[in-house]
Amino acid sequence: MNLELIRASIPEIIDGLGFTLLMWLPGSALALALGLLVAILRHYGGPALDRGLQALLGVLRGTPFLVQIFLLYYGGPFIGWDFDAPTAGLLGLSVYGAAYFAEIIRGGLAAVPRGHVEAAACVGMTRAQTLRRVLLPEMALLILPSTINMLIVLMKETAVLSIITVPELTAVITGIGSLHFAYAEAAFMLAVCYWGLTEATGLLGRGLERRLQRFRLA
Amino acid sequence: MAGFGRRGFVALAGSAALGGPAALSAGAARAAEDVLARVKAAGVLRVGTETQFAPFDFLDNGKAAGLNYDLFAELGRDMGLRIEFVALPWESVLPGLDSGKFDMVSGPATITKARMERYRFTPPIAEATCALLKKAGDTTLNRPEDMAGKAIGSGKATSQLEQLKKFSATLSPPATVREYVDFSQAYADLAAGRIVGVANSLPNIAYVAAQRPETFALMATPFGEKSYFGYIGRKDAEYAGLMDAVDGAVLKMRSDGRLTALQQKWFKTTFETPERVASPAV
Amino acid sequence: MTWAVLSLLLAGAGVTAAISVVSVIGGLLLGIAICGASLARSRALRGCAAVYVSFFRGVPLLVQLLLLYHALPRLGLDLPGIAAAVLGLTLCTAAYQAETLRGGFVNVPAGLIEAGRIVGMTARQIMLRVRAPIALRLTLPAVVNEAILILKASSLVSVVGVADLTRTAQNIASSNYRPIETFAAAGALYLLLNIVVGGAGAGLGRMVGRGR
Amino acid sequence: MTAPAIRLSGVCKNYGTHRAIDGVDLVVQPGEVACLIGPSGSGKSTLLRCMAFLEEHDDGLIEIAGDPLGFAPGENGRIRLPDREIARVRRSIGMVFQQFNLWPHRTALGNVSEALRFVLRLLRPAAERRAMAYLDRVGLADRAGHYPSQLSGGQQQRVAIARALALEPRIMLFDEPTSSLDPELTGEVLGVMRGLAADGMTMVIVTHEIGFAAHVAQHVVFLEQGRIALEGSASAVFRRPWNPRLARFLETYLDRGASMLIAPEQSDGA
Repeated sequence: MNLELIRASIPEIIDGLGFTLLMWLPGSALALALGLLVAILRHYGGPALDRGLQALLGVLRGTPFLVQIFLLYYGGPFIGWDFDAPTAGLLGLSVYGAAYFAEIIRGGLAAVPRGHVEAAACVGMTRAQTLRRVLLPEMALLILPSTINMLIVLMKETAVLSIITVPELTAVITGIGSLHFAYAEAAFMLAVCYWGLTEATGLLGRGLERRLQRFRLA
Repeated sequence: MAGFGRRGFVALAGSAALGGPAALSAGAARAAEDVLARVKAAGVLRVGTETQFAPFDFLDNGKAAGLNYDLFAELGRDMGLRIEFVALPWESVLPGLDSGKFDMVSGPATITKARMERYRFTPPIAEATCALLKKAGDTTLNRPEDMAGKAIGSGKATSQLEQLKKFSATLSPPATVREYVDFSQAYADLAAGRIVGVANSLPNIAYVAAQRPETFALMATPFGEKSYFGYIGRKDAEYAGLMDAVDGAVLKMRSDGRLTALQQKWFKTTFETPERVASPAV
Repeated sequence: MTWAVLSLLLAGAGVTAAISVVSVIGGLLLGIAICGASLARSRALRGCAAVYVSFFRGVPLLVQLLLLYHALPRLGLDLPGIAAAVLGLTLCTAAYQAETLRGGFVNVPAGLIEAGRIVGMTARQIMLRVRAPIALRLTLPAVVNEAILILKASSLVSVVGVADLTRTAQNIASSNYRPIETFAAAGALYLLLNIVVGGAGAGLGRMVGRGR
Repeated sequence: MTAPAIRLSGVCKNYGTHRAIDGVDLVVQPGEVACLIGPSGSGKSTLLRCMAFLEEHDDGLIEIAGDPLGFAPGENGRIRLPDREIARVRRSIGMVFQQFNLWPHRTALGNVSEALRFVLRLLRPAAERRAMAYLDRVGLADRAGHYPSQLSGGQQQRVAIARALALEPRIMLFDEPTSSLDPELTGEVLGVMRGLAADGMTMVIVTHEIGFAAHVAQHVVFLEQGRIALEGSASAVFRRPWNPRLARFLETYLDRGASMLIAPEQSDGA
């Protein structure tokens, strides 16, 4: 193991890490927002809208992210969608993540006890108020564990963005590895970086869950 | 499709045991054994290949085809060996060589100084000098100097990328260089119009242009230093016998005209290649 | 898209389906064992299970596959590509499935377990006859979901040379230089496979759901 | 003459082919405490939920203090009223559930003040002052900052009562308010309800607490298979259970010692 090479690569790796975070965090936030929108549309929209969205989600969840991002970035210009690589990456990750978040959020909304919604109706809340003040906060508590899981999945999916020339962590590290024929070092750095990121995310998630314990259903 | 690389040794991880790949090779037990003797005894030469590097090596309707296959078939006949191809994506080929999955690599790479420090190359089998692929009907790119100020792509960590960067620096304004993990993506981006040219080795580019003449065209004038393709083997002492024997077989094909015939068959042109590249220009 | 190309892609899809099915089943069995370890009384066993899950969920599958294929020969175990692919997917999915199953086991209502104890079942009987069936029923949707994820994640096995759907598509795209059409077709085949898996999962759910 | 607090005429509710409520006519006067009793599955909870419009009745009309709830009589049958009108009428109704249904992400104070702030649009200090007053009334001012998970069942139900009362409804509906509670915790909830009755609140209570019903209710309704089998004053219903099915129903309670609670002197003969 060439420790000197690893030490010398740190600045470059930090740049790659920056790009990974730049794709992952805003992409996840957008995915959550978009997923929420879709879940709410499915919750309140008519059956036709529901079926249409379900089919769309099926396609997004049924095909590899790699295929989606490839078609978006390299196929997009032929139908007039000419995004630069980071934009396409962010957009692709958001839409892909939204397909999963929509399902998670839908499950969460369904798991909020009906009585809590009825109690809101009984004190005179409107539908929008019930959604905003009862359904969404309770749903957020219920879906926290699966949301953390999904965040980790999305973080690992950012590795795919190297194929559309986003210089993220995987692209940088594999580049270093091949430039110096340092495959072992590259595998080691990849494992350490991603494992560290997932463990940190998991740790944050578990801490948050503990802090939110007192909000659990009585 | 996670093509992490190509030709440029953009190989990924793999030989993740401790130490350099050469140090702890393929099981200590096998280390002392002479590889040529083992290959002769088994009657089989195992070679690593990638099947995604037309016209050297590709699948034609599911069947392996290309210059490499024909050349190694001749080589096997000359050496009295059966050739066994182990197909891997390129990013896994060199780690596979290091971990002993096969005896040598039947995919060519540009012979460079850096690579020669690490691997042993066979005599050159074709030219690898940089050329440019442009869109069909593009009349603005006629000489290498026309690249000035334009967006040009190439494969990450390839010798051709280095050549492109070096040449671009001499232009004013320099070209905007875009790096792709895989040349297929660079070609796709050329088709999509995000870049106006792709720099890759002449044989590859000529083949792409011939395959899709409606989309792509070749800018004929090469640029940068003259360079060559050779096959890769290991430098370790126990491999020396095997590599010497392979070198001999390649040189024989070079001298009796079979190499030129193969070039003509697959490239529709021939290259003048030296017997050996001792100190590469790149 | 010619028939010849499509039939190549279909063959690749067959390989993808085969290694995914074997891995999901193997991963479920291994996952049950790891889940058992994580619920065991022994601290050491629980610790091992936790490290296993953390490693195989935290380290990218790509790195795991490369380790299995390129590093194991140095320890004297030379796996062919297909074996490394199936083993890698199995080890990885087992970590996820173990966590899912653990969630299921933990959520079996305590009263049902106590009911088993009251009627004189042994700990083993309670596990096999009460906890396991209920936990499996609780986790079935998540297991089906994991099968779909594995089917997609299996696209990474191309790195150890298995001619799955993704690698076949790459091979085709790199000789016909029509990557967009080729990958779109590959994507459609993945979708088709996943619809089949989803349908099978729904059928299984109905079967298991009987007597609820 | 003022309108009755609640008037039901010909109310029906179906679940698929099952008829849960089958043509119920009922009048509850202002200030009256009415108890709905009956065997399980007799439709008493469904009827109560119809009164809060949590279930939409399939036929018939419901009036709250003279205002139609949900549906108004029209030329050809009934017309569904706009949501805004439903919300307005429903504002005079408070409801307490068997499962409390406190929002787990809000403190006791938050649960009570939520609707004050966002439905009545009071400013936060005013809303919290009023919420505190009602928490005090149910004896829980010292638990204002606790989350539902930190409260006992009886305390949670009292918070739920405070939440409903804080909106100052004219009618309070209780759906088996003590059925989820341990016996020693039912007393504190029933105590609060007794206080409300003494203050003259109009209440409709679905309950199995026959003793409580006998003591507090002026009006007892015995439901069976979605129909009113018997109704009248507490004394009339409990002391002379001439209806054989009511007698059998009550026996199950009398077996559990409830006879002691149905003391003759409590009947006011209303």
